[in-house]
Amino acid sequence: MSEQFEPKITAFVCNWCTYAGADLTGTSRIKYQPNVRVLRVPCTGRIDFMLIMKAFERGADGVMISGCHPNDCHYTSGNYHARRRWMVFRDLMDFMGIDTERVTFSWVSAAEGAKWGALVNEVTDKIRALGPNTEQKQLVGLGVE
Amino acid sequence: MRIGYYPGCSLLGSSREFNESVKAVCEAIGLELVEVPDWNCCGASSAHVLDHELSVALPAKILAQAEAAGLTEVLAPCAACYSRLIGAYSELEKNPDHKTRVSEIIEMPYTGAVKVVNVLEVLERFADVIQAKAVQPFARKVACYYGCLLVRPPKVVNFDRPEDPQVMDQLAAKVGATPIDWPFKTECCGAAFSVTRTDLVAKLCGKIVDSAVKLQAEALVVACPMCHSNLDMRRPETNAALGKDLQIPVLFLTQVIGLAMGIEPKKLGIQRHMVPVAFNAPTGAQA
Amino acid sequence: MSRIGVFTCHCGENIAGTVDCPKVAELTRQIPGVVHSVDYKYMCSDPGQTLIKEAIKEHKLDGVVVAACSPRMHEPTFRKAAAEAGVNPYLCEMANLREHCSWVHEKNEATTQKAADLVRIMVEKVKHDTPLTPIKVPVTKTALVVGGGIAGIQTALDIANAGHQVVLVEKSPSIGGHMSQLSETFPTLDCSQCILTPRMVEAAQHPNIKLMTYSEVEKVDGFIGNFKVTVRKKAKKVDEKACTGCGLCVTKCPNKKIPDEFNEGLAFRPAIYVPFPQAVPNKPTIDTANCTYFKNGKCGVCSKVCPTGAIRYDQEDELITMDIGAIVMATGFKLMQTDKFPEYGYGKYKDVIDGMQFERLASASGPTAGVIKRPSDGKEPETVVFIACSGSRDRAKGVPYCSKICCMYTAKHTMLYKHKVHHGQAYVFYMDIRSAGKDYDEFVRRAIEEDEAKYIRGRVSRIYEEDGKLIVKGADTLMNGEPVEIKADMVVLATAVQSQDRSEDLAQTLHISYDKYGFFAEAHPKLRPVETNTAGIFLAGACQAPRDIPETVAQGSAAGAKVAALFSQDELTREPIVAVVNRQAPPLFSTCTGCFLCQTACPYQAIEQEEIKDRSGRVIKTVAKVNPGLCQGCGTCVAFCRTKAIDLAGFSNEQLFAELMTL
Amino acid sequence: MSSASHHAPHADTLAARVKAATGISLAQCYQCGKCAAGCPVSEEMDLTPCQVLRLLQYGQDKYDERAMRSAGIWLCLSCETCSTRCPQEVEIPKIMDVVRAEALKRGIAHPKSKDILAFHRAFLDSVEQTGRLYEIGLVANYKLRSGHFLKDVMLAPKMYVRGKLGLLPHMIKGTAAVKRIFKRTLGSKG
Amino acid sequence: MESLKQKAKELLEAGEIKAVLGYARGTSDTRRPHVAMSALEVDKLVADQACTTNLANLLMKHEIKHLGKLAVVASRPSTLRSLLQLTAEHQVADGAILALVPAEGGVKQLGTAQAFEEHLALVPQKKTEKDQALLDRLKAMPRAERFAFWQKEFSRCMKCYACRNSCPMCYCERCTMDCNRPQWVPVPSHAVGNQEYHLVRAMHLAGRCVECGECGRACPVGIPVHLLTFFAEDSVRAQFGQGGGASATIDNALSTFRPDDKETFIR
Repeated sequence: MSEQFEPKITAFVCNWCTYAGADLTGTSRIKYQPNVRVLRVPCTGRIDFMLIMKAFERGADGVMISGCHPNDCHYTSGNYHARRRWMVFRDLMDFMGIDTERVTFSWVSAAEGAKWGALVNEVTDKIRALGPNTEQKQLVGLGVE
Repeated sequence: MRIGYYPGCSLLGSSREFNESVKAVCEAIGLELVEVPDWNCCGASSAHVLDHELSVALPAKILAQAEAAGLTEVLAPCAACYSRLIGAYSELEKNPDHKTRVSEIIEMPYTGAVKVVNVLEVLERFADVIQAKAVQPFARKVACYYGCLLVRPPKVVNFDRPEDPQVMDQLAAKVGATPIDWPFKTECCGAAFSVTRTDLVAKLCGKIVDSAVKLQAEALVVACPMCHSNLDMRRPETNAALGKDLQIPVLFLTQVIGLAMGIEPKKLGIQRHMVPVAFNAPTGAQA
Repeated sequence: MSRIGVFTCHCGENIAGTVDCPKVAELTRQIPGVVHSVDYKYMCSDPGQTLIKEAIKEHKLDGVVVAACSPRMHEPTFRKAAAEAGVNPYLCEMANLREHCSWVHEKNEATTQKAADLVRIMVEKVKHDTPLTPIKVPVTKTALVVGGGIAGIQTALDIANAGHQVVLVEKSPSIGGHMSQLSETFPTLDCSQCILTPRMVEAAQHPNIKLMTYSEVEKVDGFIGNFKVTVRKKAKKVDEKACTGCGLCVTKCPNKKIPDEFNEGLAFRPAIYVPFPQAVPNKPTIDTANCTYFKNGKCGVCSKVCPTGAIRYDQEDELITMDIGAIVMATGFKLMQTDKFPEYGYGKYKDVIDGMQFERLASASGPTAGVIKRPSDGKEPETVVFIACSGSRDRAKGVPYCSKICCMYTAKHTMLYKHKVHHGQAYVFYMDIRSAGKDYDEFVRRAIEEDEAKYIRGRVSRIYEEDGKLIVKGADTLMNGEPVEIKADMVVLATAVQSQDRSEDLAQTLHISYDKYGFFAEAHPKLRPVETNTAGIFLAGACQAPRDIPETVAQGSAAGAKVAALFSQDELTREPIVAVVNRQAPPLFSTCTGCFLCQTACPYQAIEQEEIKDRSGRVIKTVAKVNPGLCQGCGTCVAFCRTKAIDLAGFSNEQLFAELMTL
Repeated sequence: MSSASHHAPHADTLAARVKAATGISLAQCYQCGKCAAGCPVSEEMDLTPCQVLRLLQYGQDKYDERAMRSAGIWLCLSCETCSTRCPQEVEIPKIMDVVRAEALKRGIAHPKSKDILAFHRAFLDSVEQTGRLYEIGLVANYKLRSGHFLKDVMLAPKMYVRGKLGLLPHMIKGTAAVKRIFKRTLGSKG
Repeated sequence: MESLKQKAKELLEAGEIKAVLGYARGTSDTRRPHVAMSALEVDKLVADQACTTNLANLLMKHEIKHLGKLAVVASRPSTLRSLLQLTAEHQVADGAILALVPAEGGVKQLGTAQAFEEHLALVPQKKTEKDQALLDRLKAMPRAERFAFWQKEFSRCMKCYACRNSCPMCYCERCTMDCNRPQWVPVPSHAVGNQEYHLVRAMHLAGRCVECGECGRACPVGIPVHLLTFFAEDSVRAQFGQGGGASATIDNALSTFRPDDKETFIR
C-alpha cells in the first residue's frame, strides 16, 4: 500500500439526537473528514449488536454508535437499554479478543454539532493510526473465498 | 449471653463508677462482658484533630483485636469511644478498599466483622428484664441527657432519633423514674474542652443544668463519661457562670438502673461523684 | 426487480459547491434497480417536485431516493410529492448530501464518492421498503379528568365548553381541592372562595360534565382515543338522589370529635359530614371509620332524623367502567407534615404549624372565624416566625427542589397577620426570595416595607419550648452568620410541596412516568409540558411539579385545549412506524417464544400477551403482540428479541442489513 | 477519556484538599447559615462555620489563609449538630479537621489554638507511650506544654479521694504496635 | 437412591405427577436421562455422583412437555436455576414442575420457585477450578493473543449446534441462526460465521445463563464455549448486580436498566 490508509467508518446514530446533531454540524459548516457513513435508526435502543459485527464483516475499520444523552431519549429509555446492552457486549467482544478500540460509543445531542464534528475527526485519526482492521478482514477472507 | 466489652481509658480512671455500674448491671441481667484483649485507646477527641488516618487506625486496631478474639459485637459504654469506634467502622464499610491500608498500619487483619453498640442499645434489649428486676423503683423526676455522640451523626450511628431521642427516657421509665420532656437532651456540653476551655464548658453546661432544674428534674441521667465529668466535676465553674448554686446530681443511667435493682450504691460507685447524690424527699432508692 | 428513481439536488451551490452532482447522478444510475437518475438545481422547488412526479409516471417508478438535504428538513415534502404521483410515501427516502456531506467536507473526489455511497445506502433501503398506511384509530369523545381541584375544574370546564363530554373524578366528598382551603390569594389578596366557588358550581351544573366525587380511578386499559377506565365510586352511605342536603343529620350526629381534614386538624367535625359549607355536591358523607354505627352497630341517629330516609348503611362501593378518549391528571399535591422536622420538635409543639393551617386560621370561614389565635391556648400571637424553605431545597429531607409557592404565600401570610394583629411582629427566615411573576416582587416588597415583616436571611437550626415561648434559633447570614434567637408565640413552617401519597401507584395504573419525587413526568420539559409519554394522557397543575394558582389554571386550560384538539377528529392518524411481532403458519404460529423479556424493555407498555388457541379454545401458545396504538416505534424490543420475531416497519432488520451491505 | 476532570477544583486550594481528604465538595454549601444557627459555640467564634465554608468556596489563597488563621476553627467541638441538620448534608466537622491540619502544617494556626493543641498533643503522647490514656500523665504533660501550671490544682485531690485518679499508667502489651501506628500515620506526615 | 425411588413411587401413585425425569445407568459408567412413568421404570432410576447432565434442557422438548406434570431430579443446583429462569421467562408455570433434590439421608421435594430459591441460597454455585483457571488465564492475556486463542478454538467448530441444543435456555423454536431474511449469520462453518455464532450465543445468554456448563460438555471438539457465557454472566452480575437463574420474579438484567448505570467508555 503506497497510498495513505483511509479507514472506513460506519456510524449508527439515533434520529432524534445524534442525527440532528450531525445536521447541526452541517448547518454550522464545521468540517470533518469524509470517511464516515451514517446509518439512521430511530433510537439507540434499536441498534442490534449484530449490526456492529456486520459492519466489521463488511470491512469497516471503525464503528461509531451514538444517541441521546441519558435522560434525553426521545423514547424516554431506549438509550438506557442500549447502554446496558453495550456494557455487556463490549466486555464480551474484548473477552473474545475483538478490538474494542475500534468501536466508539457516544452521546451526542441535537445541540452538539461541534462535538459530532470533533468526534468524527478524532475517531478517523485514531483508526487511521490503528491501521486496517486486519484481524476481522482476514476472517472474512478466510470465509468468503 | 455474652458480648465484647471495650471499657476505654476514662472508665479505668476518672469515670470508673461508670465501669463499675455497667459491670454490676450487666451481671444482674445476665450479660457476660468479654473484655477486648489488650485494648488500646481509641484516640478520643484528639486523634482526629491532628490526623485523620490515625483517628481511624486506633479504633480499627481495637476492632481487629476483638475480631481476633472471635467476638462479633463490642459494647463501648463510653459515648466518645463508641463514636470513634462506630465512626471508623462506618468509614471503612463505606470505603472497603481502605481496609487493606488500615490492616497494614495496625499489623493485623481488619475485615469489619465486629459491630459496635452503645450502652443504651444493649440495655434496650434487656428492657423487660430490667423492669422486672427493678424492685426499688427510682421514683424521681429525671432529665435524660444524651449529649452529642450517642445520636450523631445519625447516618453513622443509626441509633434512636437524632433530635429528642427516647431510648434512655424509656429505660429510665422502666425503673420507675419520670423522665421530663426537655429541650436540651442533645445540646453539646463542651466535651473535650473541659481542661482547655473550662469557661466555655461552664457556659454550655450552665444552660443544660439550669433548664433541667427549672423543669423540676431531681437528677440528670447520662451515658457518657465526658458529659458526666463536665456536668459533675465542672459544677463549681458552672454554678459560678450561672451565678447560682445548683446541686442537682448527675447519675449514669447504669447507676439509676442499678439502684432500682437494689444493687449496693457503693458497688455502683455512687460515692465517687463530686456533686453528692442526695435527694430532698425520701424515695424507694437511697444513695 | 425494483424501478427506483434517484433525484440529486444541487441545493443551489450548497451541495453542488462541493459535490459533483452530475457525477453522483451518473454513478448512482449504475446501481442495480435504479432505472432513472437525474440532478437538478432545487429539487424542493415546485419545478423540482414536478420533475420527480413526472419521472415517477414516465418511468413507472416504484421507489424514490431524493439526494438532497436532511430528511429532518424535507422528508415530508418529498413523501407528499411521491404520494401525489401514486407512489406510497414510505417508498420515498432521502439521502442527506447537504448537512452530512457537502457542508462538512472539502470539495474533492472523496466527498463525491461519499455522496454516491449515501445514495447507495438509501437505494438499498428503498428496495426493502414496504408500502405503509398511516394507522387510523377511532376516538371516543369523552374525557376523564382526575382530581377536582382548581386544575381539574378548569380543565373540565374548558373541555366541556368545547362541546365534549367530561367525567370529573374526585377522591374526596367535594370538589374544590386545596384552593377551597385558602383564605386569600397572592398577589391580589382576593378571597379564594369568592373566586373559586362559582367555578365549582359551574362545573357541577354543566350539562357536559359528569361529577363523580368520593371516587377513585381503579384501572386503566387501552390507548389514546380508546381507554377503558374503571372508577371506584366509594359508598357515601347516603342516597344522593333522596338527600336534600338539609343538614339535619350533620347537626344531630353525636360523634363530633373527629379531626376536621378541611380545617387541617384545627377543628372537629361529626362522623356524617359535609367537608365545608360551600361543598359541591352539598350532601353529606358518612366517615365509616369513625362512625359509631359502623364501629359497633349502635347509634343510627342520622337514619332516624333524616326526613327523606336517605341514609343507606348497606350501600356498597360501585365499580363503574367507561369508555374514555383522553385522560387529564390533575391530582394536585400534598404538604410535608410538621412531624418530618426533628429539629423543630417532630410536630409535638402545637404552635408550630404549617402554611395551610395558617390559611385556615386566617380564613373567615375557618375555625377561629379569621381571628389569628394560636392553637395551644387560643391566645393572639404577638410574635410570629415564618420559616420559608421548610423541607424544600433540603436534600437531607429528600426534597432538593424549590417548592415555588412558599416565598409568595409566606409574604402573604405576614401581611394577613399584620392586617389582623396590628401590634404583632412577623419575622421571616428565608434563603432566597423567589418572586418572579406579574406583580409578585412588588407584593413581597409591600410585605416588608408597608407591613413591616422582618426578613432574616438564614435557616433556622432549632425550635424548642421554654417558659411558654417557642425559642427559634436561626442565624443571619447577612451579618456573618451571627446567631439570632427569637422568642416567638407561634411558628409557621412553609413546608415543602410534595407529590400526593400513592401517586406512584396511580402513575403505574395509568402507565405514565413519574420522577423520583412522585410527580408525574411531562413528555418534554419545554415543548410538551402538558403531555405525558403515554399518548392521550395529559397533565394539569401541581401533580406535575409545584405550581401556583395562575400557572395551574393556565396549564389546566392548556391540557383542555390538547384534549379538544384531539377530540376535533373522528379518527387519529399515526405514523405507521411501529413494531410488529411476526405471525407464521402453524405449528409455529410465530417465531416468538413468549419469553416476554421485551415487555420490560418497552418504554410504552405496548407489548401485550396474545393467546393462540385451537378450535376447542385450548391455549396452544402465548406470544407477544404489539399494540400499535401505544407503540411509538423506538425499536428497543426489536434489538432485544433473540428470535428476531419482532421487526420495526420503516427500519426493519432487512432494511438495515441491506443498507450495511452497500458499504 | 472522562469529562470529570474538567470540573476538578484547582489542585492546591484548600477546597481541593478537603475534597481529596474527605470527598466533600465545598460547592454543596449554599450558605443558609443553619450550621451557624445551631452551633453551640458559634457565638464565641471569630468566623462562624458557614463563613469558614464561604472563604473556602472562593478557592483563593488569601481567603484560604483567612480561614486557616481563624480562632474559630479551634473551637469546633465536633459535636455534629451542624452536619446532622445541614440540608445539604455537608459534614462540616470533617472539613474543620482538614482546615486545622493544614493550618498547623503551614504554621499559621491562631495563637489561641496553643492550649487546645497542647492538650491534644499531650493526650496523644500518652497514648503513644502506653497504648492507653494515662490521665495524670496527660494533665502533667498538658501543663508542661501549655504553661498553665496552676490549672485545676484544686480538682486533683478531690478526684483522688473519690478514686478517680489512677496513679500508675496502664501499659498494654501492644505498646510497640501502637507506636508503629503513630509512626505510620502521624509520623509520616511530619 | 432408595429414598428417591420411594418418593418417586409415592408421587406417581398419588397421581401428583405423571412422570419422573431422572437418570438411569447408561453404557459403561455413564448416566443417561430416563423418564419413569411406572414403578418398574422408577426402579431403574440412579442417583449418584455421575449424574451430571442438566435435565432442565429436556423439559423444553415437545415429547417431554406433553407427558403432563413432571418431577425432575435436580442433582445439581443448575437444574433448579434453570427452572427459575424458565419460570421468569414464562416457559414454565410456577409450581408446574416438582424438583427432587437428592440430599443427605433422603430426598428433598421442592414445588415452587420460592422453594427453589430458598434451596439455592444454601448451595452457592461455583465454577470448577479448571474453568476458573482458564478464565483467569484468558483475562490476563493480551487482547491479540486472546483473539488468536479463540480463533484457534473456533477453527475446529463445525456448527453442529450441540452447544445450543444442550442448553436449557436455548429453547427458541426458531433460532436466529436459522433466520435467513436477512441471513444474520452465514451458514457455513467458516471463521467469520463461527465468531459471530459464538458471540450471538453468548449475548443471547447474557443475564440468562444458569452456568450449568452443558454447552461446553456437549462440544464434540472440545471448545470451551461455556466460558463465553460464564464470562457474559460474570459481566452482567458485576455491572448490574443480578444474573440468570437467581430468581423467577426479578426482571432480566438486559431488559431493564437503572438511570445511574455506570460505564466508563461512552463519550
